[in-house]
Amino acid sequence: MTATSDPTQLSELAARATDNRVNLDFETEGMTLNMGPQHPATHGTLRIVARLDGEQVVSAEPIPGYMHRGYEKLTEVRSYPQINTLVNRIDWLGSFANEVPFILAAERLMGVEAPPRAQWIRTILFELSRIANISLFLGDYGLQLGGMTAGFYAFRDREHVLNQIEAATGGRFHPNYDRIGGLKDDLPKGWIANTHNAMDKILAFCDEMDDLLIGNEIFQSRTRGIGVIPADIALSYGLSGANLRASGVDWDLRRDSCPPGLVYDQVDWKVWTHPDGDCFGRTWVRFQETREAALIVKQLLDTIPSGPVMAKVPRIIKVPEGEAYVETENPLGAMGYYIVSKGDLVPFRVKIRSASFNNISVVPWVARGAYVPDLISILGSLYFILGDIDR
Amino acid sequence: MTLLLASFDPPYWLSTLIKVLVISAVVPTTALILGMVFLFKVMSWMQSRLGPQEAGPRGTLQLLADGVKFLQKEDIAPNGADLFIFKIAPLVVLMSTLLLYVALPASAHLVISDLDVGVFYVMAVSSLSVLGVLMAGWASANKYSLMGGLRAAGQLIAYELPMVLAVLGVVIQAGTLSLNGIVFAQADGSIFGWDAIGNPYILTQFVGFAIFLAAVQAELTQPPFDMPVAESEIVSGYQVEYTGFRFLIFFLAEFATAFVFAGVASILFLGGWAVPWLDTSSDWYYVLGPIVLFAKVMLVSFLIFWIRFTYPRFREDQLQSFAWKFLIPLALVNIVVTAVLKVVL
Amino acid sequence: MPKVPGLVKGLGVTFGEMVKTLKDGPQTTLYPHEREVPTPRARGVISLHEENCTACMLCARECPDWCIFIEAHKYLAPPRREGGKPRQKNALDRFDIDFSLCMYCGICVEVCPFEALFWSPEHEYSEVHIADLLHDKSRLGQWMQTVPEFEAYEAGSEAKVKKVPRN
Amino acid sequence: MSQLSSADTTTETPAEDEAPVEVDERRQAVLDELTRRLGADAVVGSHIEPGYDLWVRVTREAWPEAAVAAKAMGYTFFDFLSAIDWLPSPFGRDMDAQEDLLGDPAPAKEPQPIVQGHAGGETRFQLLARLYSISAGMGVLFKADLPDDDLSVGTWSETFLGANWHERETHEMFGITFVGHPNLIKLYLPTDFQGYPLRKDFPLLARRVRPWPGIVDVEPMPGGDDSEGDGE
Repeated sequence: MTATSDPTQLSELAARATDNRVNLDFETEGMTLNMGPQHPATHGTLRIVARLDGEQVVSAEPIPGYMHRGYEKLTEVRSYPQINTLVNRIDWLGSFANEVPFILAAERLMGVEAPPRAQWIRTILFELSRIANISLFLGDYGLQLGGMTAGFYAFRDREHVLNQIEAATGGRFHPNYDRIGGLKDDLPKGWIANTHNAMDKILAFCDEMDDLLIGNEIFQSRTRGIGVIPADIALSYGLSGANLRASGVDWDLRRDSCPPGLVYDQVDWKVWTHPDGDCFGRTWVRFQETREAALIVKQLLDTIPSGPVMAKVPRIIKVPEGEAYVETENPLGAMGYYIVSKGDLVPFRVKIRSASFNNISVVPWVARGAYVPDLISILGSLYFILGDIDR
Repeated sequence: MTLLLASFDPPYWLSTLIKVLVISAVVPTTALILGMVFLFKVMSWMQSRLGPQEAGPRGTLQLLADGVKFLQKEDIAPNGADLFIFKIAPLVVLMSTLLLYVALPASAHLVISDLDVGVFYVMAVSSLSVLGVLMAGWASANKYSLMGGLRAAGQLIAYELPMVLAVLGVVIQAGTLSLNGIVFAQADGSIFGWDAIGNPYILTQFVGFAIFLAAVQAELTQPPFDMPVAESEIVSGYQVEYTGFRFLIFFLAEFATAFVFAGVASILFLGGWAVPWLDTSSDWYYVLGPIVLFAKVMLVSFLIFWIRFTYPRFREDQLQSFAWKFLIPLALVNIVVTAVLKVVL
Repeated sequence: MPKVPGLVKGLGVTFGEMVKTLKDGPQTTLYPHEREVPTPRARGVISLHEENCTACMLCARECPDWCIFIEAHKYLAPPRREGGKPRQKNALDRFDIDFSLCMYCGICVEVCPFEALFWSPEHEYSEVHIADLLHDKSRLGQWMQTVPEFEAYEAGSEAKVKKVPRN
Repeated sequence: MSQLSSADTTTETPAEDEAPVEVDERRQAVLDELTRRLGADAVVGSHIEPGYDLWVRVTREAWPEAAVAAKAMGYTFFDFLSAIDWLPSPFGRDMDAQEDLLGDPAPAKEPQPIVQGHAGGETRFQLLARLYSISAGMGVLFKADLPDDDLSVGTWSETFLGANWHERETHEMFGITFVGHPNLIKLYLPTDFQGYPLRKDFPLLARRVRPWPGIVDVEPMPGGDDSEGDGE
């Protein structure tokens, strides 16, 4: 069984798909619904082939790859600063959060450590991109379940966070601000004050969402007890982030094994978990994390040390030979980079461990027996970004 | 002025012609006004934005622009579609809406035909749209629209029952089926002797009013009951394959039905075109009737659209169990209580 | 006080939002009539200060998208001091940036050793034909006026504020 | 921050850092426990970076048991599974490599020796997987060498369900077949795609088609010599 397009494998799969006798006692005929690459509920181009018995999903198979840009092949011919611009396009909602683990892995290989002020600003921007990412989830999840207004509130209040990221880094979505050994530039005047009231707006947004969505009985009836993922299944599939914490696993990379470049130990904050592991649990954990992130940013803003933003690093970066793997708690889950370097300008191999890839591989397991509307709420609650899956 | 109107007694064919012209003018304009005010303006205000501003003064002619846009779009039918049924499905839905306007009284004499079985007729005709929706869903040879059509069939039938039972309470209290009769009953009635504002049935029949509103929300397939057109799941359900003026007819039918159901609700529960301090027989109602009715309709439809913009949608089975297990028993209890009180008082 | 059911609070939120929008205006800006001023550091378009450019080709080499095209030739410049040898200098013939390929990452601006490239927050230069997005040397020069002064830094930072060469 | 040791020697014993040898007891204990469970001959190489990570290289046959043993030891979180192709790329590794210059025939570079990274290795293809123990707060990186002629290995998808997609991706990118995998078909690439993209000898077509704009240089003086340097 070596040939990739092995005819027996494919024909057996095709036979299974066409075997329409789904429900023998009712003699009903199954329907294969193709929630194609272009569908409002898949955040981008994910295709789900669902075999239905009436409205009940017999089997749902997500098919990624419509947005595969071949990042790991591109990293073989790009230097470190160029990969940095490439990498913040993986999870384009929380884009600064993609650069951080890559830069930390390169810093560990080079044995360089960013000055404290740079680490502070890096952690602040890390949490700002988390808010930008997850606040859109809250609005978008309401949109997918029918509550249109939540979506508009999310976009409205997220705008303040994006403006702050643009004021500091120059790019709203693709900051390209993190450098090996520190940051590209320091903060502009008045940035801290503006970020403070941006955070107040986010906290007000959280209260509004609490009334409009989380507390809404219809929303709860659509999400409680649906798409339950027990802890051991979540661990064995490698689910991470809010999806894992919603199944009751108290694990957060920012607290348990925080890489040296971030300053989460200087802030007192709480890791939120939820026992049920259902769609509501995941939404609830992310909702609390947004509020927690806003409080973290406010604390960090008040305690920024002064000092340089860039350590002594040669202009042309040649990372010494070696391998390193750094994983951080990104908005979507645990994201990590395994960099193999042979001492040149260009890394030899970069394995990108993205959170949504594992988060979506659980769909065939969790979607069995769900209704079509539940499939949408399960997909929405797992909260994946297409660039994260397809890399 | 009143003499002129009273003596104006046109032959039968002329009066039908006038009535047809009035209806074909009233239905699109009311749908446009309702769509414009609520779908564009009120929804945008609720979402901290201003809505369309470019077309017409402050964006008021936007729906007209959309209408023209739809008209000049190509009318596509999917090749696997059952063409004849595919083409007449929107007309069936629009027909049920037009028939509803026939019985809607804007004042004592301004009504197309004052049926004495008005309520019975309205309830019967409003279930016609189910056929149109099912035809659209089935004929467009598209899995998504098939699911949309079947969901619509299940939902619309399930919510016919609570609507009829809710209206039954009003009919028992008014003692008549004719819509104008109910308006007169509300105007002259009194709540335990105190008849300063007559007896709008919303005060005594508030349970019936709540059930009627929920049923209307479901008839119009609006959130929280918008499974048939769940745009994030089955991409606007049975309307998925429709383009051009057929989609415009669906759009028109949806808002015209919203207007007429809000009209029926305001007549049954808010005293219709009558205003408490003006006696129902005065001739002022030739002018005042439609305005009062329009104001009450706007109030009721604000309630309908307000719920539409706020709530997520029920799942299919939750929606059905809400109708069968909650609304219908409640409506039956309401009827029993009304009947007992009617006899006792 | 019994807990107000979520359904009613939801209605309250939307109604309150409607009142707020009517009272003190929407949160959105009506684009063609009102314009939103981007932050001074926004990366809108790259502008070229031609006097500083010595055609060292670093930006063209470092660009990940391969969208900077440079052609230059050498010429003999008059010696600085009289009697000195004529110096060889580079003259820029062509410096094009293809903004249909550019991903606005800013590596070229950062890597330029002679401070010839600057960011300007200008972003309304969309074209009908994609070929017109290839800005040539003169067009990039025109963007220089739209480059804002560098902002002062936040308190506690040790970075020095750079100057934009205006002439 | 311990300075990284030079290229790891392919010795069997765990690599020594420079003095003082910081021995990370917790990871050393995990390594010994793993060696005990899998049998001494199964663990053929290892590398400890004190305070950070533990690399363990097992034989190809011991690969599936390694997963079972690690899961029993508490490494229940499946992080990722992929592979590394250690062949130095014949297509010009860095930015302005000769191979990227179109036109002039690139001088045939003699193939550089294959040097493996941490925990050594003999063959060109090497499997790479990582598990994480939430209770211990530590991760372990497994490696396994795959001989070039028979690129097949046992699957992890029974013990870790998440490995299903990772193995499908590694299969289509490197050509490694996972025996016992329930549904080993392509994940990202179209079914009729030929070749394995992440192998180093797979050319990156975009670079072949388009000339590199950074290749041009300043034209020399017409007729003049180049002796006086290249301008400021």
